[in-house]
Amino acid sequence: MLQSLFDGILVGSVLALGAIGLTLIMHILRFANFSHAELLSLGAYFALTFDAVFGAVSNVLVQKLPWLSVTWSLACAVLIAMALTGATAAIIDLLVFRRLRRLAGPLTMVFASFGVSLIVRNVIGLVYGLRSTHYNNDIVFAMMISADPLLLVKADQIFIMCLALVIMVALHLVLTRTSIGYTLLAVSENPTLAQVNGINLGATVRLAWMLGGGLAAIAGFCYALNNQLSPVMGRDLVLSLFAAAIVGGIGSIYGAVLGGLIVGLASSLALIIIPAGYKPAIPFLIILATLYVRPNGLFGQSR
Amino acid sequence: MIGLISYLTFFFTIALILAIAVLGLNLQWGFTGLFNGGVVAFFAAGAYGLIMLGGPARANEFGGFDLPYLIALAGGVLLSGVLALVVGLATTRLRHDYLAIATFGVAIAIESVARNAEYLTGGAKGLRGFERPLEAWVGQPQLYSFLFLCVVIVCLVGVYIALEKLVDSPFGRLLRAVRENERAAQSLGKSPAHIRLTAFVIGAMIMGLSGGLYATFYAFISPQDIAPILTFQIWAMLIVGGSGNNRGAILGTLVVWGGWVGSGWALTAFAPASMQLYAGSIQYILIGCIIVFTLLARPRGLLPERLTTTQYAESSVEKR
Amino acid sequence: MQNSERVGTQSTAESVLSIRGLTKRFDALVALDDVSLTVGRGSITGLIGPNGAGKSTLFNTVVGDVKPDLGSIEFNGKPIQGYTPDKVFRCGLARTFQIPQPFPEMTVLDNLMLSAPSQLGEKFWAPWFLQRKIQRQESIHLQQAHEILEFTTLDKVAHLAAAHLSGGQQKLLELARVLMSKPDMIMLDEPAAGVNPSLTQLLIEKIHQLNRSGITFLIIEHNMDLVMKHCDRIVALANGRIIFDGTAVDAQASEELLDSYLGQPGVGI
Amino acid sequence: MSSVARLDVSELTAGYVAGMPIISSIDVTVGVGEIVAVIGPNGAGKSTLLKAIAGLCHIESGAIHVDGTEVTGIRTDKLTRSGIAFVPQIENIFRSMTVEQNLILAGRRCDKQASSHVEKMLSLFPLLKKTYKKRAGELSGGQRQFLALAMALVAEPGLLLLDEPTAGLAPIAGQEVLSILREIANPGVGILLVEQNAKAALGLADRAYVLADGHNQHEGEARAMLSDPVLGEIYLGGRRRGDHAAKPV
Repeated sequence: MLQSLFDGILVGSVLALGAIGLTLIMHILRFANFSHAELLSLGAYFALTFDAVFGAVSNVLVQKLPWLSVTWSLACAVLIAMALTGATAAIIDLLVFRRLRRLAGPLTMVFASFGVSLIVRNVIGLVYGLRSTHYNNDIVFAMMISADPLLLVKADQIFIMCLALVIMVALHLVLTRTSIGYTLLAVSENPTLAQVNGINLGATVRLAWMLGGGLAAIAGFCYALNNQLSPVMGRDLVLSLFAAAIVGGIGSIYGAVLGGLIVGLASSLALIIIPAGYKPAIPFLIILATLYVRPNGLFGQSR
Repeated sequence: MIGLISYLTFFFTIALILAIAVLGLNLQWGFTGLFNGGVVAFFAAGAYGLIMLGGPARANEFGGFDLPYLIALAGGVLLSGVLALVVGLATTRLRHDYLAIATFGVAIAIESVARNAEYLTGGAKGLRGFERPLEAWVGQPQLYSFLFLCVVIVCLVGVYIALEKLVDSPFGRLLRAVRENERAAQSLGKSPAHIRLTAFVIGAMIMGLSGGLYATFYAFISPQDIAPILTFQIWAMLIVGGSGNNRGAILGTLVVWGGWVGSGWALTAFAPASMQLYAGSIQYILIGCIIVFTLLARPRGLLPERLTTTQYAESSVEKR
Repeated sequence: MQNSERVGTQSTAESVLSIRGLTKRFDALVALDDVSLTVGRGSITGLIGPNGAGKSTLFNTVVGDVKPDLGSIEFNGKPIQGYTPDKVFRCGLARTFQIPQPFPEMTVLDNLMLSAPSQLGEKFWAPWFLQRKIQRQESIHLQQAHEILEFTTLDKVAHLAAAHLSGGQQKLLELARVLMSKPDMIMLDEPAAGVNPSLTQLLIEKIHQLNRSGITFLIIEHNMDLVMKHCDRIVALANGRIIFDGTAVDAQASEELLDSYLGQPGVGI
Repeated sequence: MSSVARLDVSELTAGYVAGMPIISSIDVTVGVGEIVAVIGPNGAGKSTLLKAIAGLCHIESGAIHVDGTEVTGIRTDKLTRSGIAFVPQIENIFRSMTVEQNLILAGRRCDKQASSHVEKMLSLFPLLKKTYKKRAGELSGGQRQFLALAMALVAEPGLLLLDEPTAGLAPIAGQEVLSILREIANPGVGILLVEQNAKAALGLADRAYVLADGHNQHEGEARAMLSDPVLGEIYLGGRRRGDHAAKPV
């Protein structure tokens, strides 16, 4: 039970990071982006690549951070991966979604996002191989925090939670203290009024993609660090991300955070009663339940 | 020559079975504007339903009632319909992108049931041992394959005619109205939620029929056959062919399936051995590109929907 | 002023729509504040009032698009509050939209054919069992549709996609569509907005013709000439309340009504 | 950024859907520091006129010039950054953000440090000081209008486009809103004011235009118009009884 709670919060904080970008885009651009989860994979693999690059460049960087299996080079690589994933998201928008916004309705964009997700996922498979891999092949032992109830915790997992927390606090500060944050909040609340207040809508949409992509990269990295890297990790996560966004209420950044935690916890706790094989179906049940009970989610507004 | 004929038989059998599913999706998306992101779930319900009802008994497991083929097939179709009803009741009243997400989720849920509920679906190893109808009576396998293709063609033509009749009728007009402007339709006394649900269930049952035929053809169904890629393929077929046009849907199926099979063959024949492992990835990328490029370059497909007035009145009146 | 002789018989005439104590709040905003209103059978009633007075909300509430907080609505003596818009329509109360809502990728003729009430062919199983009956019904509807298209001068564009009509024609199409069901009462939401003067004239003629054939009209309209000349009775809303109910002549003399538009003098100087 | 601007609208035809213009061939001029009221019955196209100037409408023909530079169809955010502030009638504040955040966001338009401008706004609208940290969604109707005005003014515009600033306000709150406009206009800010309360608007403005059916109906000095019987006719149609007492009734 305690272990499930811990795992749930861990997965939940990763989902929260991923769902923030999803909910932003879904709210501002009014379409369900099925390819968002692929940005998580992309970010994780970008980190892998640049880890190797930095590791080759400098010996100092190969050293591990204290207690963790994460090396300095990997830590730097994550930063690069964030930037690259954000840029990729913006480029995909430029090439596909922006054109379709002019041509057709939101459902066409949903469909295009299906296509984009296929392309991204399989390009990753093509480039990096289909087999799953790890950032670090060393075996990391978990520490037993408590025997009864059993609680096994890895240092990396604590790191992931702290990282997620730090990022969310940072995001909160950006949103509430900086004009960039105000711009995002403003556009997601009322695009017309935002324009009236001198905000460039196109630039803000790009910003939202970059932010969503960057957060997705971190989420992907955290997920891969805790589990493994695999080209299909996006496919495995997409429904959970949607569940987090819907539970929180589309458009609410704080809702996405809470939604992520709820979905993570629910998925983890549900496994106490349901066989593990049914895990992929749990987010679906959460979505259905939310839509029945509270179609606008916890913090969402009806639209 | 014989090899070529039997290969073509195989190709067309699968293509035309898929065409039936594409027609079902066309009813949902092309005519009613319902985004079904989980086509494969209803396909799977038809396939599993058929084999569970018509297959041989399995020890300590549910299913295997050994029912007559047609009853089993109808049962599979019905199962798809029931699944669609359950999903539809929950989602057809919701915003459209929620429907897309929920149906996408259904497909994943069904796949995980197929993989895990061994007493029901045989788990990962699937359901086998199904005896194809009249196979023993026909005897010769090649002849049987050919006859089966004929049956598939009959089914496809039947579904096509039935759907044409349906979409040309006042019912079809109603579907288009709901697709075009739900609020206006409601203000004119129509009940959009009910209409959407009806179209969703009928479309799903057609997908179920497709799944049933597919399972008959292979006499086997396993989770491998209902991978999410099938949903993407079926969507690509509809978009390429032209949604809202049944002939376009069939044309799109042949084009995309031809491209899929052709690319698979070309990759096996020409790609270096080291790349063979990635043939699947390349094909998936192709499907993704087809979807995206069609939407960007020719969003109405090869055979776009035509603007026609429903002609259902007695001919004497039209001459006026 | 051909309807002026009917003015005065208003109060004694049987009412077709009767609204009592209708109240609707959106957050802090009171859109409808205890609105009571009866519409006499066979009348043309104009509903006027400044922007945001609650006129469209009244329409939306009556047809069930918006749920009222309080109040009752009776149509033809039958309570219809809580009905969905389709059910209200089937009771014989039709409405049009301020911004035309055509089925854009369907022909004008199909826009009308769709709107015919209780169609046998709208059941998915029917084409297989009732083909002859459906055909007969469609023939009747088709004839009716052609008549209405002619009546509304849309016959020349019958086979055009509705999306390709001009704004004014789309307004006419709104009216034409609801006529297919032979409603007892039609609520028109700004039928003349965005319509050129000659088409407006036509629209008015058609409304009078239909009115003579027994259809009751409740019309939201900003074109005051139109309202004053052609409505038997005028009801004015302001801030969600009825501030005036009477004839056009009285309306033009009403200082209160004028003030609701012009505001109080001297504010802010 | 210029702090004074002159607006010339000529022959403007615009609407929301192509081919369905709401206003046609409208001419409007606002001089430097002038308050110009646009009044007229509902559906006359007053709000559409403002939205068209602000770049939020589909413009079919005509031209809009600010200080002689053409700005017809310019992107809204560019226009508002160039010293033209538009205050929409409803939804003119960001409800989910605090008053402070609203003001800072609006102040971003000017290149200079926004904070000094925000200070200025707080002295102009002392009401906002008390609610500075509150979420804008919790403000009363009048407070919201003040915030919306402050958001428009914080970037020191040369021209202010106001869409019915008193709509939905209690009379006293409406009076307060209108009375502050004169103060705003004094340093040379032009104001184009669409107002439902025609009498109040005419009492405040220098000049006024009357719109009806999407056309210019009348133009003139505001105070003269107050006593013009034509006004009543435009609003209520026909001829008003009282204005023509000589006529046998």
